[in-house]
Parts: sequence; C-alpha cells; structure tokens
Amino acid sequence: MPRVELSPKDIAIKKPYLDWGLTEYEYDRFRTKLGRLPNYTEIGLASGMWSEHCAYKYSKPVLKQFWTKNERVLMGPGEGAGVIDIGSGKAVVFKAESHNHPSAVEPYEGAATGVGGIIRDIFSIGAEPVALLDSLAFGELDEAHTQHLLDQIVAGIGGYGNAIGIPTIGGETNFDPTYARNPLVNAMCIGVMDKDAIQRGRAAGVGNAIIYVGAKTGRDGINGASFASAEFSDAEQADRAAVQVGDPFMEKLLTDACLEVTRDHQEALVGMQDMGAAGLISSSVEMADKADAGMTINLDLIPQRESGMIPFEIMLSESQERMLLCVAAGHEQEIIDVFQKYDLDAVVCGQVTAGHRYQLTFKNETVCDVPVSLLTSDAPVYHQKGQRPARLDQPATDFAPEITDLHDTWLRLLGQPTIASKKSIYRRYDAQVKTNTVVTPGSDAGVIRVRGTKSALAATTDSNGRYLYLDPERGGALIVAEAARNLVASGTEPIGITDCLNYGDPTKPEIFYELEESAHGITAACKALNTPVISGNVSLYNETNGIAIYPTPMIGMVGLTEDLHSITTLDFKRPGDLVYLLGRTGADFNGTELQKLLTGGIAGRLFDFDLDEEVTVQKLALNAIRRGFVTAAHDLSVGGFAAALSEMALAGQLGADLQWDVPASYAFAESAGRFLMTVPAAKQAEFEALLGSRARLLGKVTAADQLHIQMQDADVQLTMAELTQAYEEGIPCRMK
Amino acid sequence: MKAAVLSFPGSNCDQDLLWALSDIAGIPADLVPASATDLSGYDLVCVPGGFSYGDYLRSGAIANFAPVMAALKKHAANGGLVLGICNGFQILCEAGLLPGALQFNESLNFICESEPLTVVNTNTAFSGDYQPDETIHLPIAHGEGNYYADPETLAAIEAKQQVVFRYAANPNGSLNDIAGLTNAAGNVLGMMPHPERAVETLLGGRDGLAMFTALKKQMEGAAYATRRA
Amino acid sequence: MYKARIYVNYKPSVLDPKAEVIKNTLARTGQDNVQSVLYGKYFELELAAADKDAAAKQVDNICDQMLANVNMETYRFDIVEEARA
Amino acid sequence: MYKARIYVNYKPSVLDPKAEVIKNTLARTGQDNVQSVLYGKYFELELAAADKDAAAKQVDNICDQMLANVNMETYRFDIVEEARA
Ligand SMILES: Nc1ncnc2c1ncn2[C@@H]1O[C@H](COP(=O)(O)OP(=O)(O)O)[C@@H](O)[C@H]1O
Ligand SMILES: [Mg+2]
Repeated sequence: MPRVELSPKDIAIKKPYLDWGLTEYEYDRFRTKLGRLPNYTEIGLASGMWSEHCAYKYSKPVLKQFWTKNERVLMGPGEGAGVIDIGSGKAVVFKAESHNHPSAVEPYEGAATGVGGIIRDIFSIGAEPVALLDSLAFGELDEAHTQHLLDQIVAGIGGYGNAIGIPTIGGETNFDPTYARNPLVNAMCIGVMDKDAIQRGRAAGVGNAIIYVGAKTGRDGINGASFASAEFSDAEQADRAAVQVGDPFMEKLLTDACLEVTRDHQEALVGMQDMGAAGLISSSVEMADKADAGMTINLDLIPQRESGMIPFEIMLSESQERMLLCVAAGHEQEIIDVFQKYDLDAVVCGQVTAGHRYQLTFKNETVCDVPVSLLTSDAPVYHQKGQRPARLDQPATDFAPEITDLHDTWLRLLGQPTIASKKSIYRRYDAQVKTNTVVTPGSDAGVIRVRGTKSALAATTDSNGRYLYLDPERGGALIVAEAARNLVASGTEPIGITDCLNYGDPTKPEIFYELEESAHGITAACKALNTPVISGNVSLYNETNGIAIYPTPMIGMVGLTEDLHSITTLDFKRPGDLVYLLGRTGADFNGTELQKLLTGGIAGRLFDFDLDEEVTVQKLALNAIRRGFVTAAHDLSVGGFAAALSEMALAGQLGADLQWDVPASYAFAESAGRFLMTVPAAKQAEFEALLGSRARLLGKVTAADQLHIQMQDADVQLTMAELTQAYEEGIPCRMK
Repeated sequence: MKAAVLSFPGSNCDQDLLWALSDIAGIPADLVPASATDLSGYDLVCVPGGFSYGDYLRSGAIANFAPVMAALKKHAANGGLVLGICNGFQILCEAGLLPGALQFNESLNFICESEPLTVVNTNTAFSGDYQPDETIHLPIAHGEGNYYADPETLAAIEAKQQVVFRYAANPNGSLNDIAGLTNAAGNVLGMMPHPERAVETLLGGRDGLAMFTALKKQMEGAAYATRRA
Repeated sequence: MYKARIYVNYKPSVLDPKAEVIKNTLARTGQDNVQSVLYGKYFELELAAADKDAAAKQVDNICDQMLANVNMETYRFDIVEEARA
Repeated sequence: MYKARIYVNYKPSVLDPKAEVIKNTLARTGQDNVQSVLYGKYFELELAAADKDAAAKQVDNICDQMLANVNMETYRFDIVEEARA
C-alpha cells in the first residue's frame, strides 16, 4: 500500500505530525510563521529539522555556555567538525557522534553507520580522516544480551573502520547496570589538513549548482523518531528496515573523491556537507542558511534506489554514504568527472537562488515552498527549568571501606570489566593502517604522528556516569580533567575537546538539571585546562521504561606535541627506575569502582576535586616529561593506584618494590590529579627539584616477577601471573 | 629498478607500502591503478592490503576481475617478482598465482596484533636478508587469514619448501602455521603479516625492513645482469 | 529426522552493497545481460523432531532469533522428512 | 529471461567456523536435537539469454570464476525460465 499524502486540511485534522515527534504547539508555530496550512512534505521536513537532533531545541541554551574559542581555534561548533591550528601550516579537525539508539536496535550496523557518519563529518571539512576512537558503555557483562551487544557493536565498529582503512587508536569501554538496555556507542574521528583549506557547508552564489553525490537514496532510516510505525500496514512494516546497512567500500571512494575535489578543484567548490540526521533536508537547508541564500531542488533528479518514493521519503531518508556539494556554475562537469573516476553517482539536482526560499519540485509540481529560516533559525528553543534531584541533597554517608585482604581485593578489582584489559576489544580494530600510529591502544592515549611535521597528536575518550550521578557539576569537571590527564601522561599538551552529551529525557526537570550542571562543570574545567569545545553532539532520551541512564557526557580530547621524543607510554622500562606518585590521595571512595565492587552500587557525596591543583600537577607532569626526566607515566583514574600500578607492571613485564605509608584502602581511592611516573636514578635530583612536595618517592622498578607493596596496615605481594590472569581474563572469561 | 604498487578500489595499505618502498627502503615505486593494463618496466609488483571492492563476496575475489590482473599474471609468468600482503595475498590466491585460499579466522574475529614469525626459508628473493629460523615480529590485521589448502596441495607446498614464514603462535587457524609462502617458481610471495608496517622504530619495530632490502638487492643484481647481457 | 532448508535475505528496502559490487563487476566484464543479483544466506539444518510441525516451529524460532536479523532481513524455509541414515 | 538459483557451500572437508558457532550455540541453548548445520551462500541472478543452455553455461562460468572459490567451496544451481514482466 503506497503512502497516502494527506491534504493540508486533513493534516490539520488528523495530526499525523504528532507521531513524527512534533507537538501541537510546534505545528501551530510552523503554520503561523508560514502563513498558511503546511502541506504533507513541508510539515514532514519540519518534523526532521525541528527534532532535537537537528535543532537542539532543548540543549541549545546549555550548549551556549560552552567555552569554544581560544587563540588556536580556527573553527568552532556549527560546522561538520571543529578545527584547531597545530602549527607547521597544519590543522587538526575532530568531532564525536553518538549512535546509541540504532546500536541498541541493530548493534552491528548501528555501530558501523555511526563510524561512517562521523568520518563524513571530518572529510566534509576537507581534512583527511587519520584516526578513530570510540566510547562504549554496556550493562553488566554477565548478561547474555550485553555479551551479544558488545560482540556485535565491536564487530560493527571494526567492520567499518578496518575496511575503510582508518586506524582506531583508542577508546573506552565501561560497564554498569544503568546501560543495560541503553548501550552507549559514541564514535570520534580525527582529521588532519592544511589550515588554509578549510571547507564549509555553504551554498552561496545565485545560480551555483547543488550536486548530489554517493549512494542512491532509499527508504531506509526514515521511520526513526519522525516516522511512526503506526502508519504502515503490516506488510509494509515487514518490508521496511529499521536500520541502514553501512557500505565502507562506498565511503572509501567517497572520501578519496571528496578530498580530491577539495585539493584540486578549490575554485569550483563552494561548499560541501554530509547527509547525516534528516538526510537531504538538513544538509541542503543548512547549506542555504549558512550562506543566507535560497535553494531549489528537483527531486526527480535525486538518485533513487527504490521506486515510488514520495518527497517526504526522499527528503528524510537517512541512507548512508551521501554528500551534498555546492559547485560554481560552469564547473559542474569538472566535478562530476572526478566522482565518475571513482565510479560514484554525482548529479546536479538543484541551484542556489536569490532570496531566501527553500523550494522543492517533484514531477513538475512545487511540493515545498517555505522560507529557509523556517526550517532552521525559526525552530523553537525551549528554556527548561532544571530541578535538583533529591538524591543530591540527601547523600548516603561516606563509604569507608575496610580492606581485610588486600591481595584478594586487588585482584578482584583488577578483573572488573570496567578496569580489566580491553585487549579483546581493541585487537579487533586495525590500529596501524596508514602507518602513523606511534602508540596503539593499551596506553593512556592513542598517538599518531602528523606526516610532514615533527608533531604528533594524542587522543582519548573518557566518561564516567557514576561520578556525574553523584554530582553532575563536579563530575563534569572531573571527566574533562581525566581526559587531559591521559594526554599529559602521554607527553602531549591538551588542546581541545569534542563531546557527546548522553542524557535522559530533557523535558524532565531533574534530567535537565543534570545536563545544565554538568555543562557548568565541563566549562569550568575546559577553561582551566585551556581546552575549548570545538564540536560535539547531543543524545537525549536515553531511557528505558522511564528510567534514565546516569548522566554520561563523553569527552573526546586531543593533545599535541611538537617533539616526538616527548611521547611517553605507561609500561615500566627498566629495573632500578624510581617510582613516584604525583598528587594527593584522600579517602575518596564514593562513586568508585571499589564501592561498586564491594557494595554492588554507588552512593554518597562525590569526593572533592581541586581544579587548580589538578592544573598545577598536570603542568608539572608535562614539564617533567618534556625535560626528559620520565621513562614511564600513567594517570590514576578508575581503580586508582592499584589499577594504574598493575597496568604499568603488566605492560612492561617488570615488577616493583614499593612502600606507601597510607591505609590499604587508599590503593583504590580515585582522588583526582594524580600520576604514577618512573624516573631514572640519574634524574632523581632534577625531578625532585621540579616537582617538590607534589611527588612522593615510593620505591623502585624491579626485575622480579611481582609487585610488592608495603602499606600502613598491609603488606602485599602480587605475582605477575596472578595479575595477568585477573587483568587479561576479566572480559574474555565473562564472554563465554 | 622500479616497483609498482597496485591500487584497487578499496585498497587501503597502498600508500603505506609505497612509503615503505620508496621513502624507507629507497626502491623507486609508482602507484598503479587497477585499471592499468601494462606492467612492463616494473621489476617488482606489489599487491597491497585493504578491502578491494569491499571484499564483499570473499576477500580478494572481485579484484581478480580488474583489468590489471592480466598484466600481473603475465608479469608473474615471465618470472617477475610479485609481493602480495594481506588482501594482496588473498588476491593472489584468488587469481591462482598462489595455491590455496584464505578463510575466516578460526575465532571469526578480526585480529590486529604483533605476531612472532619464524623465517623458515631464506632462499628466496624476499627473505635472503633474514637469518635461517630467525624469529621476527610483524603486525597482522585481518579477518580472513586462515590459510587453507587441500592435503595434496599442502604436501606439495611443503615438499617444495614454498613456506617462507610460519606463525610461532598460530593466531588464526592457518594450516601448518603458514603465514606466508611462494609459488613453486619462487618469484611470487603472499603473506598475511604486514612488513610495510614494521620499517620504522618510531612505529614500533623494523623487522619488516629486511624483506625490502633483500628485494632491493635482488633487483639491483637483476638490473646489473640485464645491463651486462 | 527432518531437514530444513532456510533462505535469509535482506529486506527489499535495504541497500545490499555486496550484491551491487557483484552486479557491477559482471557488467564490467561484459556480462550486463545479468539484470539483477540477490545475495543471501542459505542454511541446512538436520534435526530430530516429533513431527514436521514441531520441527517447523523450532526452525522458525531459530531463524527469528539467530539466523536472521529481522530488523533488516527476511527468511523463509521448507522442511522435508528424511529417511534415517 | 532466466532466473538462476545458486548455492555455494564449503567442501565437506573444510571446517566451517561459522556453522560450528551456530551448532554450538544451539546446543548451549538446549537445542542439541539439531544434528548438523550447513552455512552457505545463496544467489539469485536474473539474466537474459538465448536459451536455457546458454544461460546455464554462463552461470556455470560465473560460479566457477567468481561466486565460488573452488579451492574450498562447491556450487550447484538450477535455472528456471521466467515470464517477462
Ligand atoms: N572500545 C575501545 N576501543 C579502543 N580502545 C579501547 C576501547 N576501550 C578501551 N580501549 C583502550 O584500552 C586502554 C585502557 O582504556 P581505559 O581503561 O579507558 O584507559 P584510561 O583509564 O587511561 O582512560 C586505552 O588504551 C584505551 O584506548
Ligand atoms: Mg589513563
């Protein structure tokens, strides 16, 4: 049964838009601003463009507070991705995107198309995509459903990234019951380009051509938020796929062709944008909007994979691997020839027009004629009022763990999936294709060299919903600080962030409070660490049966070093090196992995966090690395000292003999602003002079096959075999 | 002396190989598209890793239908050197230039890892700069690297000492731990591990370099021989 | 003993990049008389069951839960009774 | 117009890891009455040809050269004539 397009009057009466995610108020707003009853296509376009994904109608007021500019930022949020100057005439481009919902429905393809989408954002700026990262969160790994999701999501990420040939250099994988039915799948892509070749998604210049490039448009992906299933007969439903299938082969060709266009046809190319959420409509109308222009598109010219598609479907399809270009009039064939060389469809489908109207024709009829602004800047913005959740005002009493068997607790903690080795995950990603990867997954950050320079870029993704659940603001700041700590430990200076804001339903005041407060925390830390937000993405409504996930902003951060020698990894290098702990450790146990392990959940007031002190320690740590005092460095975060020390020993296959005059439980505290570092004896004096009281000498790296740590109330020996078993088997043994 | 690096739609290690040959090993090399029909003038033809044509049917299967394959087969038949790495190995098997086939890894998962290999045959144009039975470490990155050949074929391969590299800790289920082997004539080598990813200390090791230095010597010698003749 | 022959295919609205590549390659090698390509999976299961209906019920369940991804694939099967070997 | 229905399977001597996984999973979920699993590929080609023999010859060639790797796979097909649409 073909879709029936209701008449404007019937739309007003039958209100199909309610099923597409538009409210009664929004329909009225659209109609009033338009000055007449919208037709089926027009109101359909509104449902896509006025969705949270395109209009940020709930999150805009929050995102406004982000700090987005410093002297290095060449382009901030607003385009496909942000751009930062990295010297030597080069710039780094990066962005992250969430694909939580598609991955919950269809884990392999959902994750794969998430990767495909973020890659397009990067090359649409004109940058060569050089690295990928991911950030994953799942429920408890003992559940068969979680095992299936993990296996398939990882397969999907690898399936796309490996095939297209972009190395996945890092990521994170967290486990907590809060994500059991709502996994988080965030992907980040990094690109490198000449800084004077930045491309924007603009459709300027009356008479210039709009060119559609890439895969044909099908009916896949249009029954998301805006396309209610109630409208289909069962037979149609059976034929209709809820998800798209990614085609990395096509995207590889698309990447190469688009980069060739930006490189060799600068004078012909006016603007370029990928077709992401809300497909053709969002890319085209945003390009017109950014250039303050009008546009007309002839839908008969859009390459279509299926017959009988109506304008609504063509415009809102989220078929993958498609791009939209604006090309100077007269240069159309020149550009089409480039794409044809790569066996890709490229067709002129529209023009930039004078005035500000957005017009669509279909079978010689005008099916949409609205002001550009009606679909863009006229979208509603809601100023929600947050309400502080009660749990924050009545925190449980502080968790005060008593460690009776340090040996046993240590090994059990090390084997927790959130702490344990992620090797079984990242070994399924090609980390080295393009032969730039200096540090592969397994250390604090992935590091790639920048070809043609002496520089390297480090990158990390970090999140911790537990901290934010206990304190959204402080947790938000903590997570930015942790990301920066990872980059510093790798010997690079943090230069900027991207984010994915994964939250529940923003119309609930308590959820909105979490969103707003965490943005405060993120902003404070970004300013203190000099890491502006240059791009990002919002994923709301992460709820199951009305229960939201923990507020989980994901921070993707990039660091820079102009000296390859400063790159540092976490593995112990040589017996005899001195082991130092930087920063202060307190009785900080609320929200920790230890609390989760011993009590089954998290509760209490999140521990204090001194942002200024964090900045100071990070500066000192980076300074020490740059001056060549440090042979290995590792930040302390989830799992605290115990996790970090074990990782250093395991990675270097060397032991250590240490004394630390604090209670045994402190081995698991997650106090911020700390690093473990090893220093050759010859550098001891210089190192100590630089660090002063902020570094405490604990002992030495040894050739022994074990860690020996003497603490105030415990003396523990852990053999390499025990540590390996706990750490390496933590995830695989639960996957069986 | 000149090398060609073939580039199929979907190849993604072509630039890496080009870099290893020309910038690191000092072997002049060109990127040659799959649409080319002539490979004369090249002493060595390299078939790089990646996912040619998406590897959607079977890895390497569609690449066999590219125009350049006729020229590659001719080059090989004339005794020219051919090196296939990863997807290149798969393509050479599909094209019948090497015996056997590459199946899904036993675990069914893609594996990216540094693997210890034993160089079991140093009497080839590709491996002369390694020590007999030397252990080297090369990265692997593949989902379909599980070498299979029927029993007779396998016996013939072993009898003629065509195996050049064996895995020290078989990661993918390959029969006889085969990581790389030549054709009977010895001028065509296919291997799943990536020597081109192991030519710089900065990137974690240089165990792959000896393959390229051996090839360079071989080609220099050959070029000298041709000049004399 | 029953034998189930199961066919799993993408739904028509799903782009199948695999079939596309095969079709294009055939065309490129002069075989453009091949006008459509469908690329699916084929399974054969042998199973013991009380009767054909029971076998069908179990197979249907296996298809739905495991062999096909019903978000984007459809399946069909037939079942034949086999003589015991 | 002819339609070819093509089945490609591993040779019996080749262990198919994918089929093994399915069989083991079935056994693990209590369905050990499933005694064998074969996992193959299934293609449908529609092609114009002078007659059925010509179609069969071309399809056989496509299978041998492209759709199957005869080192480890076997194929079979049947061809039916289709009414023009
Ligand atoms: N999903 C993933 N993809 C890629 N790499 C991962 C993933 N999960 C974890 N890793 C890698 O494993 C290592 C440990 O991760 P994590 O414990 O999150 O590090 P940290 O606590 O230092 O941020 C890092 O090198 C990280 O990049
Ligand atoms: Mg770290």
